[in-house]
Amino acid sequence: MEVVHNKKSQTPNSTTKPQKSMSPWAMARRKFMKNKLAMISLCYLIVLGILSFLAPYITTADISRVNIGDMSLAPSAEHWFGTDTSGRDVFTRLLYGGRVSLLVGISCTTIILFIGTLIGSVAGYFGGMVDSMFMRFTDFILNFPFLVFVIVLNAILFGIVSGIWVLIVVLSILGWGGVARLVRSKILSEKENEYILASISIGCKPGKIILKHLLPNVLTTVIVQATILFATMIVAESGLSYLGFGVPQEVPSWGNMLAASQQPEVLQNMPWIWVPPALVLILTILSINFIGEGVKEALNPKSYR
Amino acid sequence: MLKYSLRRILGMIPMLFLISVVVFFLALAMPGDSLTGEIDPNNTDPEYIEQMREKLGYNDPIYVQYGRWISNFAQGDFGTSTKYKIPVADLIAQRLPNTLFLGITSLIITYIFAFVMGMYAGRKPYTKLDNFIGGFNYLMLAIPIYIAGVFAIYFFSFHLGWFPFSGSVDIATNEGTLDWWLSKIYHVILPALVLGAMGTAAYTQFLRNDIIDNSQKDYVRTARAKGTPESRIYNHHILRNSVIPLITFLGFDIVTLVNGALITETIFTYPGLGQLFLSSMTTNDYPTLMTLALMFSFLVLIGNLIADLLYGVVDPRIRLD
Amino acid sequence: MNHFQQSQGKAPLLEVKNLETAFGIDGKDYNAVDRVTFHVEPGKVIGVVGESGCGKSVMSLSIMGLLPKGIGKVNAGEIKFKGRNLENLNDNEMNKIRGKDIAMIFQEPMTSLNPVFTIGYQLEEVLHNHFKISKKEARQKVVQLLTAVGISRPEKVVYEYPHQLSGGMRQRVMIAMAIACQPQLLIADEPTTALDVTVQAQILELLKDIQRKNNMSIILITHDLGVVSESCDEVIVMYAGRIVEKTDVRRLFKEPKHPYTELLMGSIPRMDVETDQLATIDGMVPSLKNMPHVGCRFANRCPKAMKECTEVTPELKENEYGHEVACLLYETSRPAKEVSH
Amino acid sequence: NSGDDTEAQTDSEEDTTEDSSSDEGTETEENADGEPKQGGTLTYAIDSEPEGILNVHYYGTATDFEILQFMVDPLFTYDENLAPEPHLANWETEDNKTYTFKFEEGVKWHNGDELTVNDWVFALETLADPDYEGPRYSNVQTIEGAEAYNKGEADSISGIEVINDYEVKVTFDKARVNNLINIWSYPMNENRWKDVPVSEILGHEYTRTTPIGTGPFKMGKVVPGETYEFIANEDYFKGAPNLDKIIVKVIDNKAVSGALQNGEVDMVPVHPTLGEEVESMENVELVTYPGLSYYYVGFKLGVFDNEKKEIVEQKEKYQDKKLRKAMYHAINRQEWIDAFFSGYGSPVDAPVPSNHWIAADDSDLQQYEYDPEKAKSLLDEAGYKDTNDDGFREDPNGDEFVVNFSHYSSTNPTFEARAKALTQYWNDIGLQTTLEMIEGSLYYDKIEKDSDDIEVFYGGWSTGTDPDPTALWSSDALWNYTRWNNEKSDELLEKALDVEVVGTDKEKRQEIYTEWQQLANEELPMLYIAELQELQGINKRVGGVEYDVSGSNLPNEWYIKE
Amino acid sequence: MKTFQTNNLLEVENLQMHFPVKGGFFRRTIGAVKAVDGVSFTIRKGETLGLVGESGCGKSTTGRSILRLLTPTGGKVTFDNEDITNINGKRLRDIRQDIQMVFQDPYASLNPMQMVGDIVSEPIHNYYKNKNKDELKVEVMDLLTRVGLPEEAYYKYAHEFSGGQRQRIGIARALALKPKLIIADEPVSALDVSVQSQVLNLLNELQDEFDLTYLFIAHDLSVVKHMSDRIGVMYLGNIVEVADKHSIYDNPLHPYTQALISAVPDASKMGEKRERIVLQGDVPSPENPPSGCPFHTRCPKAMDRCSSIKPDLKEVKPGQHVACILYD
Ligand SMILES: Nc1ncnc2c1ncn2[C@@H]1O[C@H](COP(=O)(O)OP(=O)(O)OP(=O)(O)O)[C@@H](O)[C@H]1O
Ligand SMILES: Nc1ncnc2c1ncn2[C@@H]1O[C@H](COP(=O)(O)OP(=O)(O)OP(=O)(O)O)[C@@H](O)[C@H]1O
Ligand SMILES: [Mg+2]
Ligand SMILES: [Mg+2]
Repeated sequence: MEVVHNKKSQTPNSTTKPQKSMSPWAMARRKFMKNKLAMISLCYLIVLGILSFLAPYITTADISRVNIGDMSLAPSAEHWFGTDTSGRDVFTRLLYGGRVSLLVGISCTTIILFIGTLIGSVAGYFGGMVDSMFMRFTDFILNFPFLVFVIVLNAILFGIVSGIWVLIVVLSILGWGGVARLVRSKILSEKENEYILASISIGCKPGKIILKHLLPNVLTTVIVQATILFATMIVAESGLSYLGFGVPQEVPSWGNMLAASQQPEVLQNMPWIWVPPALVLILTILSINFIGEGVKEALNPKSYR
Repeated sequence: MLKYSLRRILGMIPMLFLISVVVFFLALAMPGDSLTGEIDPNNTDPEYIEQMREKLGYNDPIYVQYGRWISNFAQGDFGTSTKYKIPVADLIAQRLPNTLFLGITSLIITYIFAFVMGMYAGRKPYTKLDNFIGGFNYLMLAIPIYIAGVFAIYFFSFHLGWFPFSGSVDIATNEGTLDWWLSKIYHVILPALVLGAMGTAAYTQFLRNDIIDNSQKDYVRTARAKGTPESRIYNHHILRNSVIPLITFLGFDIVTLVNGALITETIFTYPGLGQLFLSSMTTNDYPTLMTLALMFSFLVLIGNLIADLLYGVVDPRIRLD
Repeated sequence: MNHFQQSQGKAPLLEVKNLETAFGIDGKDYNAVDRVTFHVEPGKVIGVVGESGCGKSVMSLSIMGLLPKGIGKVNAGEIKFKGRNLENLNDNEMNKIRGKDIAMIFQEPMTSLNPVFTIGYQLEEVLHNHFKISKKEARQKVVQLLTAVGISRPEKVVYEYPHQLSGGMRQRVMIAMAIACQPQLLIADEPTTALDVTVQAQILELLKDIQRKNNMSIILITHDLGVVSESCDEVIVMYAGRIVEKTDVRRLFKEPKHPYTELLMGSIPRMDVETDQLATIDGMVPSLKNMPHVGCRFANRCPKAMKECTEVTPELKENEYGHEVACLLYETSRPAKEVSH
Repeated sequence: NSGDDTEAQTDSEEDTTEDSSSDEGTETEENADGEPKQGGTLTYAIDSEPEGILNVHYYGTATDFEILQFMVDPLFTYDENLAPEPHLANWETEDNKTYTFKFEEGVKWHNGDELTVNDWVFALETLADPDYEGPRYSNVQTIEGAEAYNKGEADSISGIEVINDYEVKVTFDKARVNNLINIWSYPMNENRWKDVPVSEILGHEYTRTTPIGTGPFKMGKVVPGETYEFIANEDYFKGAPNLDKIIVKVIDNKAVSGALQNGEVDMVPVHPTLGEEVESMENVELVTYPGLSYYYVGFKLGVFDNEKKEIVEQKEKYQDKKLRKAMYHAINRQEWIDAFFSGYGSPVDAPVPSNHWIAADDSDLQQYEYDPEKAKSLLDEAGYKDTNDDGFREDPNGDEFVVNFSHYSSTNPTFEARAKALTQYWNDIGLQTTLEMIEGSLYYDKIEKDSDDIEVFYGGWSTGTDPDPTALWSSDALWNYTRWNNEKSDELLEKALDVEVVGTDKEKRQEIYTEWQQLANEELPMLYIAELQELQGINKRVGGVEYDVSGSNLPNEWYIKE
Repeated sequence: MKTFQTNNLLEVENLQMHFPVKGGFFRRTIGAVKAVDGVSFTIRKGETLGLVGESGCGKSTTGRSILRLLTPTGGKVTFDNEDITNINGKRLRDIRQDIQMVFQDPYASLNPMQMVGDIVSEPIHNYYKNKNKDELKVEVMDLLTRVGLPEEAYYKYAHEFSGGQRQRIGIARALALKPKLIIADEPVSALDVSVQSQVLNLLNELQDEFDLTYLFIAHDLSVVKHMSDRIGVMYLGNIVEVADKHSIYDNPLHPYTQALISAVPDASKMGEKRERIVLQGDVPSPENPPSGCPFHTRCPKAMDRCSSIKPDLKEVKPGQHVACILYD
């Protein structure tokens, strides 16, 4: 056997280095893992995510191909969830739809969190003029009725930005206001904590204070907000697609699948076409909500403060 | 209070101005104009369309168009709908009552249900019924409004035949009579329920959690130490505190209703502003579109104002000056 | 001030015997108050001292029947008020006693008042709870009460909300509320902790005044030994849910017996004496879940601990002066050692 | 225009076609069912939202006309061959330039006024008025003196000469074969409108809520955008209606079949995709009748200059006729129609619906039957070969060749699939094809402006009762979307309208049009895909309803069976 | 015993900190919270100056203004013979190496997301970027041991410690840069009595060991007296009396100091009839302070003049400065 030399083991204290103690994140994680409902939801989402993003490898069918001979077939061994009115396999489309819906949800959430956190934390930390300017702007954004302007912007950007990115961009442009406000107010109250004063007094620069001290503590709120946003954005995507103002029709998203099944005949006699997307959508939102609750509880500061 | 409201209202003017600019330029940036797609080889000809463009001023410089629009707007002239060919103001006057009726009904439904369920669940948490209410609410929160709407139509209108599936009133009734009102209510219930479902669920859970939170507050202990009966503690001391945030939501509800109306009215063919907005969107009816967009923004501003003012009214700790 | 021995003949107002109050944590019960026995005579002020978390509040809440529902409950012992066992009363009957015969003031004047009701309203409520009384009468009475607790413009204050008052005023309002029905027993749970010294002095004076006027008994909970020394007749020293020492206030300060009491006194800087080094108690009060089951609960922090201390649970024993201590050092079987200071 | 097929152009035809009655039909109906029952209320649904312009002189959408049809009467209607026949008036002409109209006597407006020629003259003058805001000036423009009147140079239209209350002479600027069909045929109650300035007509309550006509039903209550109530006009000149009332209700197209099944509506236009379902309902009869529209796939062959009114540039990509023919042969039109229109339609080979009287006979046209092999060989011939073995053909120069196909989008779920299906046909013969769904108004904007995004596009046209295709096909027409620049075509179209050539002879005109169709069929500036049937779901309790290519019979003949 | 040096480490002259109050129709500044309104004192090297006063009288604000966590609106702060009132940027950061702070709330003054080791090493890291990691770690562990924490504490998070231990972490952090002056803002008021004594003892030991100078802020007179050499008494943004601790305790001159001393409950005086001066009413709001002497509204010895003349801090006895016209 070969002796593996660990260079680090030569450092003075590390020989007696005790097990690292649990960080608040680790504690939250453990608490979260005990939450059955949240864990089940998480598993569901993970499975869904994996299936969706691996869809091209799982199924080989050309998802957009219209099969005139196979229209509206009931579920069978060949087509697990049947086919839709265009003869496309519902199961395959469901997976691809998940890709789009989840992608829209994740992208929007990420962008919104980024913009919102950036603006909110800068405004909250520096206060004064910076704050008033940024917050006027945020108010301005917030004063647009969300759906209304999403629809308008979507129409404008259509063709300028391609595919589902239209919707992602539009939702993000109009969606960050709430996060910015939340982060700002959270920063304002967190700023009052003495550990911020302490970090100034030990010579931390503003950037470091925001990044290392304020943000990690605001992050709990942001994470909870992220789950809410994620659900909201998925609903927004599907709702807009349903109204015909969402992702382009040729892209299979859950919203488009539902919109495409809004024929009475389909609704009444071909449940296999619309039940799966509806159910998966509802379950997804339900899961996200449960995860959100779980995260909220796990991050509840009462547990360690 | 008065001063505060006045300041807030004055503060809204620059905001509205900015929004109007945005609305205007967005409308300008939208593809095509109201005459695009008006192709009718039998009845119109391209010259007529060009004439109309000229007449409607679509060929003027942009700032002239904006100036004309906004000054007319300020004077209450919102322009003429290019689709319905009547003043937008009249059009909105026709639809607004319906939207208001729908919105208010859904609010009433939301608040009544939320209060009844939330108060029960908050007072008796972790009981069977509370769990049931909670589960139901989670489901309601997860069902997108359009799925709920379509489902409601299929189940309650077509399957059970309990409610009408479209329209706002039965033509056979005479306006203003009791029958007419009943018919209006009968038509609004289903869309209002659908529109209010998510709010109901959210508020119920909010009220429940807030009641539980509040019941652990020191002042509740004080009230008990005074010998105050339990029911009075819940219905009076706690409720009064929990209701405050709930009432202030009323302002923000306006925003939710605007968003919700868009979808609900469309699904239920309920002729209101939401439906009008979407149809003006598809037909490039810009005067209507711009007026509605501005109006909705204005509503949001008003909603925020109401929320703030209500806060000041219902919460003695907030002083508005 | 009365001496302990002189009042012995009177029937006690409140008798607490072997009180055990437990909290359920993860499905198991842990005693936050363990076998606590004491009584309160009419017109007496009993001080309860001890570190944070030693069960002072839980004890008082047990007496009031205000333990958080579903989490805390009285597991054993009895609480007799004027010979009536409070444990057997239902909510309704308890409500008749609470606020009328036994009143309580809480530590946090900031949060103990309902923020959305006026001061007048909240004070009137206690009157309406216990007397048939018209609104007008109640209002008059409230104004009187506010005047009595030293609030300068009571007619105005009744229309104000808690947030408009300073901490000291709020605590006065709480006192007014507590004395509104002229209770026989007042439990004051750290009524001055949140207040400034000058205000604390005002409030303590006020309480003493009222106590003398109404011949009321007070259980005064505090962790400030100075307050105890100035205001109480008797003192109960608690540690980790148990009473470790109980005696007349003078005796305690002259001759503290339990090592815990001693250390506690030595750790507080004093105005009159210069000390370079303050006494310290190492370690912490064990948390509920880690309470030792047998032996003295202070043993692991006690500088005088002996081997037996972790094996034998000391009982509260009374000496000839009525000085009760729960410590093996003072068990009659062994000679009391010289206590160094 | 049923269902959600909101092609903007198909909105057009119905104003002149919807309300004709066939006397024969009525009689047979009555004979078969005996005496029609009197009384009852019929609920008629429309599945898209009306604009509420309840004035036949101003309305813009077919939906509004569906409401108007119950209360207005034209001077003449059309028979099942789309030939005009007298209704409120009959006419005489010798030279196709001057017409004398004789009005029915005793026809009453709903407000009791008697209909006279002045009402019609009033309508014509309104349309020609400089302040007129509607789209129908072109329907009077050809009258002599109308232009002068329109420019404000004259107080009256010189070509109109009122002879007496029931007789009027109209002179056109020149003789045309279609002067009659083109002229505005609805009267406007002068008595009622004379004090209303023309600029206020559109917003007037007479237009919005209290319109009147001479038709079988009078307008009752109106809930704008929602419900319209019609009450029987007992004084109707063709006989009092059988029904007491007709309620016109606006419903969402998703509710159509549910409402039919429930019996909540008695009559409603049905989208072809719903046809089968409605057909299977026990309480509903599905009535089909031929429509006047056709769908096509167009090629952008050039660029139009709207100022100069001419095609100024040629686009090369699809100039090769063989390429277009190959793409035509690649499409299985029957299969496609069956799949997306449930078979309620049939392939067409030329840009005229087969029920139109000018339609060329099948035998005169090439049939581009589904034949992928032929398509492939055509492509091979033309040099479109797969030179780099990627599975797709390159153009004759060996460069990559991609067919960019565009289709308009709407909420209708079948659009995407049907467009996609077309692209697949082309993919299958080795032409790589992409699909872009573009929002409706933007789509037509791009097509009209010859945007570079548009190469191959999907569309639909309706033909009117007048068969003249000039507005869509001549090389100086903005709406000639393919920018087909063919001298022969222009010449034929002109000839077909020339009185010198065709006179009043229908046959001659049809001959020219057949020739023109043959040309269009050979040149293929667009691939003609399908013509559709119109579908109407009618509850079986309703009787007396008949449909033909010109629309339904007069609603006064409709009745409720029990 | 402590060595006294004649030179002053810190001189505070007429320090003012006014927070603007916005209001009115256009949100203009319509007033000011005069949190600190002309405070002057000096601290000699190696000594402890105690600062007492009721809640809200401006103690913390004073402390924070010295460290320039707040920018004072007036006055002058001299540290080590350098005027630091208006320095900025790098110089300010450098000065902060020499002045450190221990905070009141042991729960809020430690970042819950950081490991204790990181909390304590952060100040060093900020100033000595290139310091060897292992050396740094050794140094921090030494510090932890010094303040009475086990070495394992390095890897733990604040939530795993009791209040007293956390306060030790806070002290270790303040010590990390080897400052000359430590401002301790009520370091023990959130602690239990038994723990309080541990921290007080620790602070005393450290002072000797590291040659520290303290500005010790507290509202508990007995604690201040225990810790300090001299005591400053604050009332409503003003210092009303500064003197040697014995003078303050045995012979307070300002009526407020007298009342304050007499209000402290004292076990030693048990049973004796004490002449307690019970003040009436509450501290006025600093937004709207009384004219003249800020204390005159509650002063048992107030005279008419008190409401118009604001007395200056004057040396009434050697080393005892009082701001009261009684001693004019
Ligand atoms: N609601 C509760 N749930 C669980 N444990 C509790 C609860 N309330 C109190 N405890 C525990 O009971 C013990 C006694 O608490 P109590 O509040 O009586 O202490 P205290 O002496 O009043 O302290 P303080 O001086 O801080 O008020 C503590 O260990 C505490 O953790
Ligand atoms: N950022 C601020 N803006 C406005 N007012 C402030 C601000 N900080 C402090 N104040 C006010 O200044 C006054 C003095 O506050 P400070 O915190 O210095 O008092 P303190 O003596 O430290 O009180 P405590 O003993 O409660 O800590 C208070 O009235 C406070 O409300
Ligand atoms: Mg307590
Ligand atoms: Mg402070």
